[in-house]
Amino acid sequence: MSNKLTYAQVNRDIMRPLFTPTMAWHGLMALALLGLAIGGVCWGIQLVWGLGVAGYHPPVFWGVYITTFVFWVGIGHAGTLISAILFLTRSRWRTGIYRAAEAMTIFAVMTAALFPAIHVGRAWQAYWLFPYPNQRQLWQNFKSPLMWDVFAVSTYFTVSTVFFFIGLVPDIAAVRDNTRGYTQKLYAAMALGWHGTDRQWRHYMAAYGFFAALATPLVLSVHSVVSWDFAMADTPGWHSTLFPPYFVAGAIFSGCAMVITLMLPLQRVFKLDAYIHIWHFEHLAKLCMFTGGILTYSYGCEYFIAWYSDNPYEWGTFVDRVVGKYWWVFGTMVLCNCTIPLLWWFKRVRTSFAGLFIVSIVINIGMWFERYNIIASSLAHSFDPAAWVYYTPTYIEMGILVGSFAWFFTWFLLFVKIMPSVAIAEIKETLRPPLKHDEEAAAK
Amino acid sequence: MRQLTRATLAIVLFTGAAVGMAGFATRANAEDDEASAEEASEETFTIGMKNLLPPELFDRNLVVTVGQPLDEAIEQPIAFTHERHVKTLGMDCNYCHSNARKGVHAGVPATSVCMGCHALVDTTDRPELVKLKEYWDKGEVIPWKKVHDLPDYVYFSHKRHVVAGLDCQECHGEVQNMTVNERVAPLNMGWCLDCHAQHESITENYGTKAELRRAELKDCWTCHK
Amino acid sequence: MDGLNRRDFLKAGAVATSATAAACAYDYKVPQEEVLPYVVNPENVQPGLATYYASLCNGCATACGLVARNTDGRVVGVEGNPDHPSGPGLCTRGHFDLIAAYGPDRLPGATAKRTTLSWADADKQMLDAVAAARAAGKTVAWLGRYRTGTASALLDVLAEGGLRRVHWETLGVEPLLAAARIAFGVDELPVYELAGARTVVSFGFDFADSAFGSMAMRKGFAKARNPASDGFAARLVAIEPRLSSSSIGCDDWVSALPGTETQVALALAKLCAAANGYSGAGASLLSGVDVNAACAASGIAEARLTELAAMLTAAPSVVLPGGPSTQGADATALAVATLLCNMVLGAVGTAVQFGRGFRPGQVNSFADVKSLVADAAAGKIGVLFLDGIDAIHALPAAIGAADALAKVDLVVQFADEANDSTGENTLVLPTGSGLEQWSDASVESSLHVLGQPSMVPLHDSRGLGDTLLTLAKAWAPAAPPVEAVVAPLEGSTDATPAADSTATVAPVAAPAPVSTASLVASAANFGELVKARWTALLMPAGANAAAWWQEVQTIGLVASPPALAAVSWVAASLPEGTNSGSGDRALVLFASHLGDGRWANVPWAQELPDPVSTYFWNTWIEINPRTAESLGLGEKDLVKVETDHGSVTVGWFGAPTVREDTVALRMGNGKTTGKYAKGRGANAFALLGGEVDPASGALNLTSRVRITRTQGDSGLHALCGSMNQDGRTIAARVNAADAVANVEGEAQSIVPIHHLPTDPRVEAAGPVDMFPEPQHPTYRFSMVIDTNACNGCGACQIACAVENNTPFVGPDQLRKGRTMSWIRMDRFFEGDENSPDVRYLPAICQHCAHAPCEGVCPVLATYHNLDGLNAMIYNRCVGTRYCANNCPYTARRFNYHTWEWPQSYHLMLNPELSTREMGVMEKCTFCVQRVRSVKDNWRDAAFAEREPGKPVSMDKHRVPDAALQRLTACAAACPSEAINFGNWNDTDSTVRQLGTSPRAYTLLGELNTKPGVRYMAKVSHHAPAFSHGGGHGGGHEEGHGDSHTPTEAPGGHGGPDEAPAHGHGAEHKEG
Amino acid sequence: MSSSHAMGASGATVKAVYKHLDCLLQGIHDLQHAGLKDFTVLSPIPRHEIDEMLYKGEPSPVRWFTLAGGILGGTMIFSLASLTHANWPMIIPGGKPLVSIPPFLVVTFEGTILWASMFTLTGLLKFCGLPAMNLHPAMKDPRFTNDCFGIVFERSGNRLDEIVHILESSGATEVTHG
Repeated sequence: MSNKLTYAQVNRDIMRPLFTPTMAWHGLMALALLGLAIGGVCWGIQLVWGLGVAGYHPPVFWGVYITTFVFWVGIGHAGTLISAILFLTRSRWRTGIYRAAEAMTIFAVMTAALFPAIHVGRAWQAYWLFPYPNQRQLWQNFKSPLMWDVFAVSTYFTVSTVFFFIGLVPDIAAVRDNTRGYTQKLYAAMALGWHGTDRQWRHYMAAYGFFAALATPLVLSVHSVVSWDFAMADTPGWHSTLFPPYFVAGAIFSGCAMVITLMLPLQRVFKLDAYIHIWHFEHLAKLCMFTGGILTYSYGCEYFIAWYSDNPYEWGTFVDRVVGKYWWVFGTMVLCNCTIPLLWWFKRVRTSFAGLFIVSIVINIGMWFERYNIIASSLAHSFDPAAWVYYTPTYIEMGILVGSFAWFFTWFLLFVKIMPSVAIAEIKETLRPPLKHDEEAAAK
Repeated sequence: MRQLTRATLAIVLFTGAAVGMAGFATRANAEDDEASAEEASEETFTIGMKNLLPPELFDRNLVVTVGQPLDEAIEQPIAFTHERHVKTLGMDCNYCHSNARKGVHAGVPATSVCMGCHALVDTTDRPELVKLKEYWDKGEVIPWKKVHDLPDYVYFSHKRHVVAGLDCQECHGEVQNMTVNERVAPLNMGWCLDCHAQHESITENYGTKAELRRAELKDCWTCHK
Repeated sequence: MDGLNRRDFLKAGAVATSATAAACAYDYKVPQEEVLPYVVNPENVQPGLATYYASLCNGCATACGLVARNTDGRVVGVEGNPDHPSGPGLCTRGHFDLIAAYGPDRLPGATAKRTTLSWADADKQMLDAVAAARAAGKTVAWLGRYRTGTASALLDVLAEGGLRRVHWETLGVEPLLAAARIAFGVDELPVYELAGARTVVSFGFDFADSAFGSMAMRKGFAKARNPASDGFAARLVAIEPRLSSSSIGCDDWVSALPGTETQVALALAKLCAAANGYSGAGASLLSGVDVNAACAASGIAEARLTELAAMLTAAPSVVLPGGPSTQGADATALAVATLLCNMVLGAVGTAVQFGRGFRPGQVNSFADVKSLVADAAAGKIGVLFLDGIDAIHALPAAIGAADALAKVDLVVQFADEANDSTGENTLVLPTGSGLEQWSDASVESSLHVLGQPSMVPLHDSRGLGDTLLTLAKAWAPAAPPVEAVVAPLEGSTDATPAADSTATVAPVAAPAPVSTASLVASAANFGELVKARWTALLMPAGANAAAWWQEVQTIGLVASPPALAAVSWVAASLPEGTNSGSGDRALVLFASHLGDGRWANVPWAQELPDPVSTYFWNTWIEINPRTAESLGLGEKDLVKVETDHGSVTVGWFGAPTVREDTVALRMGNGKTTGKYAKGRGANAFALLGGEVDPASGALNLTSRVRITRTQGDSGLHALCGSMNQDGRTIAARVNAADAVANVEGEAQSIVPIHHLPTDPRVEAAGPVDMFPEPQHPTYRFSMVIDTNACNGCGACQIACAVENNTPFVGPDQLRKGRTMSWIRMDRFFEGDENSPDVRYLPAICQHCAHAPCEGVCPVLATYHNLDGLNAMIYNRCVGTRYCANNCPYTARRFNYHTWEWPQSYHLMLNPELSTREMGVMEKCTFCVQRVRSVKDNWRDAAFAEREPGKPVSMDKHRVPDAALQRLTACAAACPSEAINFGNWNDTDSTVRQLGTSPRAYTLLGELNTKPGVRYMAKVSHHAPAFSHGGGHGGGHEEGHGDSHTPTEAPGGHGGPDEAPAHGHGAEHKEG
Repeated sequence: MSSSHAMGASGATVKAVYKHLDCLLQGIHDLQHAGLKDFTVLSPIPRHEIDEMLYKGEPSPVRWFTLAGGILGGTMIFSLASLTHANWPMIIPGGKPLVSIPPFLVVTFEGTILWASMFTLTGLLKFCGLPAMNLHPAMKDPRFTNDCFGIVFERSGNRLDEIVHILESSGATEVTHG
């Protein structure tokens, strides 16, 4: 970090977006609320009429909703990865971006968590998925991957949120001390009376380390558990031990791409160049290139295993993905996830705003299609040829997909407006602390 | 304006975080069945049939019961009193509810059954009997209100329970003492299961096979249709 | 339900963001219901308990017996009457008839000009019109479908009084009846006993579906085809331009050029005669037959005919007559030729039986219909009674029935719903369903079926018999009081020109002379008349009338062993008949599910997928895929089908079971009335010119057409996603020789199930389970389905829908593939293009012991229970649909919406199980409500026999196999008795025997799901022995099947006949 | 800043504000050297030096909470899964044994993490004294979350002058008491 920055300057810079309105923010917020309205209306229609308004038909019982669920859970990986794993490995480039990445994680998981409720046939009974004592003496099936999912996602959400909030407390305190009136009272309540006493910092740092240590296996487990939704099923195209690492790599791939997509404009609009540098993005891009490589390898591996197993069902599904009616999904996936990201091997591309922004968006699109490819094409081409179908999403499903993005962006926009989107205390930590000794040396 | 927006957004954030569970507290059905079945089984049904979780774990205060609230008296078209018929006159339940040992529904007696006796009973100064007579004369159906109303997805056979040797009172309460018929049992799933898991009649009826029968009785498809 | 109920609230709450506050304020309450007792208890009615009535199926003229199950006053299920000689099972039509009884379009009462009349007014109008017509010298005429029994006898009485009777059906029997008269001089139909036939040659006869008397023939053929029953599996050879649903499972399709079937039949007869040295009376007909010319004309290689003749003469065989696809202008000649074949083969008298008086009452020809219509058009008809015929829809438009009907003074229509023929001058008298009214029928001298009402009429309808009785009472005095000997078995036949009727037929079992006319006056209603007539005709002398009638009502029929009669050949020459028409392709009509339109307003019938195309709710043509390719047809293109008489524009299906020069058009749709029928598809009869076969007067159902591609979207969707199995063994096949050999040999499966490469170490270790199979202490309910007996007719599907309250979803939803039928009929075209090997497999929930669906349900809504059932608790289901994804058999159905049931169908709902709301999964339950009920009965018995103070005996608890075998709705319905149900734990049970037989296999066995359902492979002689066209005909190797691997090879390594059916498979894959 | 805080029996409140970290550390060192322990150090950032000087590297007891939460959570979820399945032994999903270890390990893992983190949170709040709504007003100086460090004596006892002296001499930019 630049040594020119002072602690007070950091406070000023990072809190500036909270107090200065921008047209861009209001425009985006309006757009997000519009999308939210679209999604809400679509879901309302679905609740009233039933899931028939979506494109399901036997044997395709999962479609856009689960695709989007997995997509958002995947997005939700980068934040905790960056904040927890990079914290534990003491990577310096984490500091500038981790707060926003973590916020992205929380909101992505919040978005993902909507989808089980949207997806189930009887959303009004979805609370049955949680174990609670009841007069029916009935419990859940803890052998079901979906139950694991419920546990994994809710645990991940809870732990990430706590981790996020704990990280925020000193910064909220800083914001509190820069506000007046009722806003100050609100921030004061959220800051939990944080004033940076020695006792607070002492246990805080210990607990933060534990949170990071606890969140780390979660990052790796959540998408593994999500992948078991598929891998534990017997559907050809799903039933593969490759899935957990493949999904985790994909999740980090898409998550990092999403971080790039979100933080490039953030850096520009809020003029945070001093804290978020292009080399932050370059690091993220390199992480993407690495996980993208794993992903490409996994794609190949899937085909090899399907061929080598000589299992006609498995191989049939994989061939159908390429030559069947889902060829365009497969093509989009390979193009967006394997081919276009190769551009980042050129330093010029991965250090330019346009190069980073466009490719990261392409990756996000590609990763959505990857999940769609896995879910729709496998189900549509299952064991019994008599049941083969072609699934097409409906407008309702696409509306809810749009709504999910809007929901995510609404939260994210609120976040950047309410909370410091770069970790103030940690940025200060990376600075050389103000020393009398330095000043004296400078004076000489 | 800006502050207002910010305040609204902050409030949304706070309320959104506060999610409460609605507790539909109904009046507790006090006693759990104390009768614990004797472990009379010699032949072990190897997957093991024990109520591993104590019933106390299931807090009846937290739960919804099926049907009408327990102590709400339901107004019937004719103020029929079981007490008079059963206790005073000593009639058997089966006389009127003859279907209980033969079929799924116990049923309410046809008006003709009532009139079998009431044709001979003096109706002067007895307005309820006058009502009965009016229904009979007009050939109209008496619109009795259901006191015990199971959901439509439940298969409940009165015959099975009567044949197994259960007393009507075990579920319907001391009907012989009721002037206005009331529901005393919650009729919810946990209540059904309490007996299906450990009612003594199972041991009496099935002897060495009681374990198996208890397992069968706890199968969802025993009651759900 | 007033206001907001809990569920709606929760739905709303899920949308609302602030559910918490509202939830606290919400007042939870269940609606107050009433319990309504009877005023006076009806006899024998216990609320909630079913009452069974033996009755008569009115679905067609065949008159099968049925048992109607009445629960709480409504018939909610029908099954075949096991006491009927043709045994258990009931085809689709019987179930459609039940559904039709609850149709929303049913008229509330007698109706004229859309106004409901009282019956007194209606009777007055009818009788006045009759009187006026007779006074004016106009004819009073009757146009109706076949009727037997007391109704027919009453019509006889009316006919004596001058009623002009015409009984005709689209898929009628007149060519065969005329042929029997010409060939043998008898006035009855032959009864084909197929059970003992080694080879069956069919010239299009729809013996398993639409043909008169199909139930018995179907069962006979299933028996003949079962290698375990007699140690052989019959070979079925079809000589027809389109494989009907009867012959779709044929071993050889030797299709002749359309219109040349008669020549082929004669050539075959000649070759057979040459082979077995026949020189009987029929030989004279054969002298002029030129085999070479016939082969040249038909395009069949002579060698193959010779071979066929050799096969026929080698063992007991039957040649079946023509059917809808071959009913041309020479229909009678073809029928005579097939009878001659049987004569030559010596099958007449054994497999082809006469003397049983088998006929559907009076039979008139289409020529009679035409003359009636012509008379009506000329204004000569005063009153026309229309009984069950929608004349304007179902008669070829060319004969002008619409105009003619308008010229009749009063048309009295016996119909429960207004149909296309209901006009301004129509008086509709609803007859009610057969389940609501008295009826009887007798299509054989030795068999009388009683149709007793099994529920109170749902509407103000009056039975046909009662109206006839009214007519007879008003009319009969004018007629001379004849003491006619009423033989309900022999309708008076005045229609067809009788051939020289040398009385070689032994008289049918002579009933006691009874005058129906004399009974009319004393009968207060038709029920009484039926009883009086049955008592007079059928009661053994000296029997107690009341007791006897009680017994008849219990059994539902009076039957005695049929008496046969010897017949001899009398025909000296073939009847004339030539084909006509212009155009480049032959048009044949086929009926699937809708009949000639009779069931078009039954939504479940519309929805039942066609067995060949798996299309629904529409009209389409079947053409050969190569023809489609040559026309450049796209999957959803429309095709214009034109004859000289009209044109229709419909979608198409590329069926390899149709000749390249043939177009098959579905009949039944194209109606202009009816809630469900209106606007569906096109009317196939618009294409017919109404020409007749001169010999019998039968309608020529074939024609010549031109087809052209048209713009537009047909909107057709195939429910079966693939044309073939893609090399997988779903519907397996075994070679007949192996199947027969293995019956005697060791019981070892001859069906390969492993698709995976085998490893000797794995083989040596045997299959290893990670988990032990769940315990089934008492029952392991299982099902064995013999695909060899299955022709995809759909009876199981429709029976299942009626029993289990599965809704119809309508064409729009079905086009999305959202069928709710718990049984999916898999259809695969295997084999080569020229002789397709069509396989059917009713795919249901397999009730796996290691079910993939169960483990993944997060809320335990589905699980394996102690009886081996894969249970599904609808109320627990949240709707994650994971189970359905994970079911390799795609057996689960999801409720996409809360399906709307028209109010009238609510009465048909089976109260024994729930209807399902939107968002929950459902699937086959093995009819758990029936299982529960039968277990309950046995438990009662055990309690009843319990010794005091001792526990009940578990042995007495256990339901015996006999009570289980036909327990489920599908097993009870299957006319071929292909579905067996039972307890696998019982080693003597039928399912255990069948399920361990060599032909049995489990579906996708390599997944080791341990299904409770087993299938028995289709037995086939299918080998490239015959193929139509001259190409590779000569290369038949008798030993092919034996030298080949016993069965089809595992997927991917398929033998030559296992290649994907044809090049167009991919094109239709997604339908 | 505010010195209006009433001077109690235990002496006045002393607050020192530092602009420089090295001065702060010097101040802490001097105070400790003088045997003064009853003060609170405030800092906008966590500094190990402060922690070292005040707590001599003694680990935070929060870790025991984490451990206890993890063990308890894992045990509870595994027991919940096993007991609830065993309570319905006739309900066999997919033919798997009633208590199947591999699938239960997944939820056990999740339970462990969840409860460990919840206990950590509890421990954090407990040991940090959060929410700390009644901190001494002297500590509620906005500069301490911005760019200044501070040392606060809530009660200076009878060594007020000494404290003030030490603080001022260590380089505090501002020392107030009252």
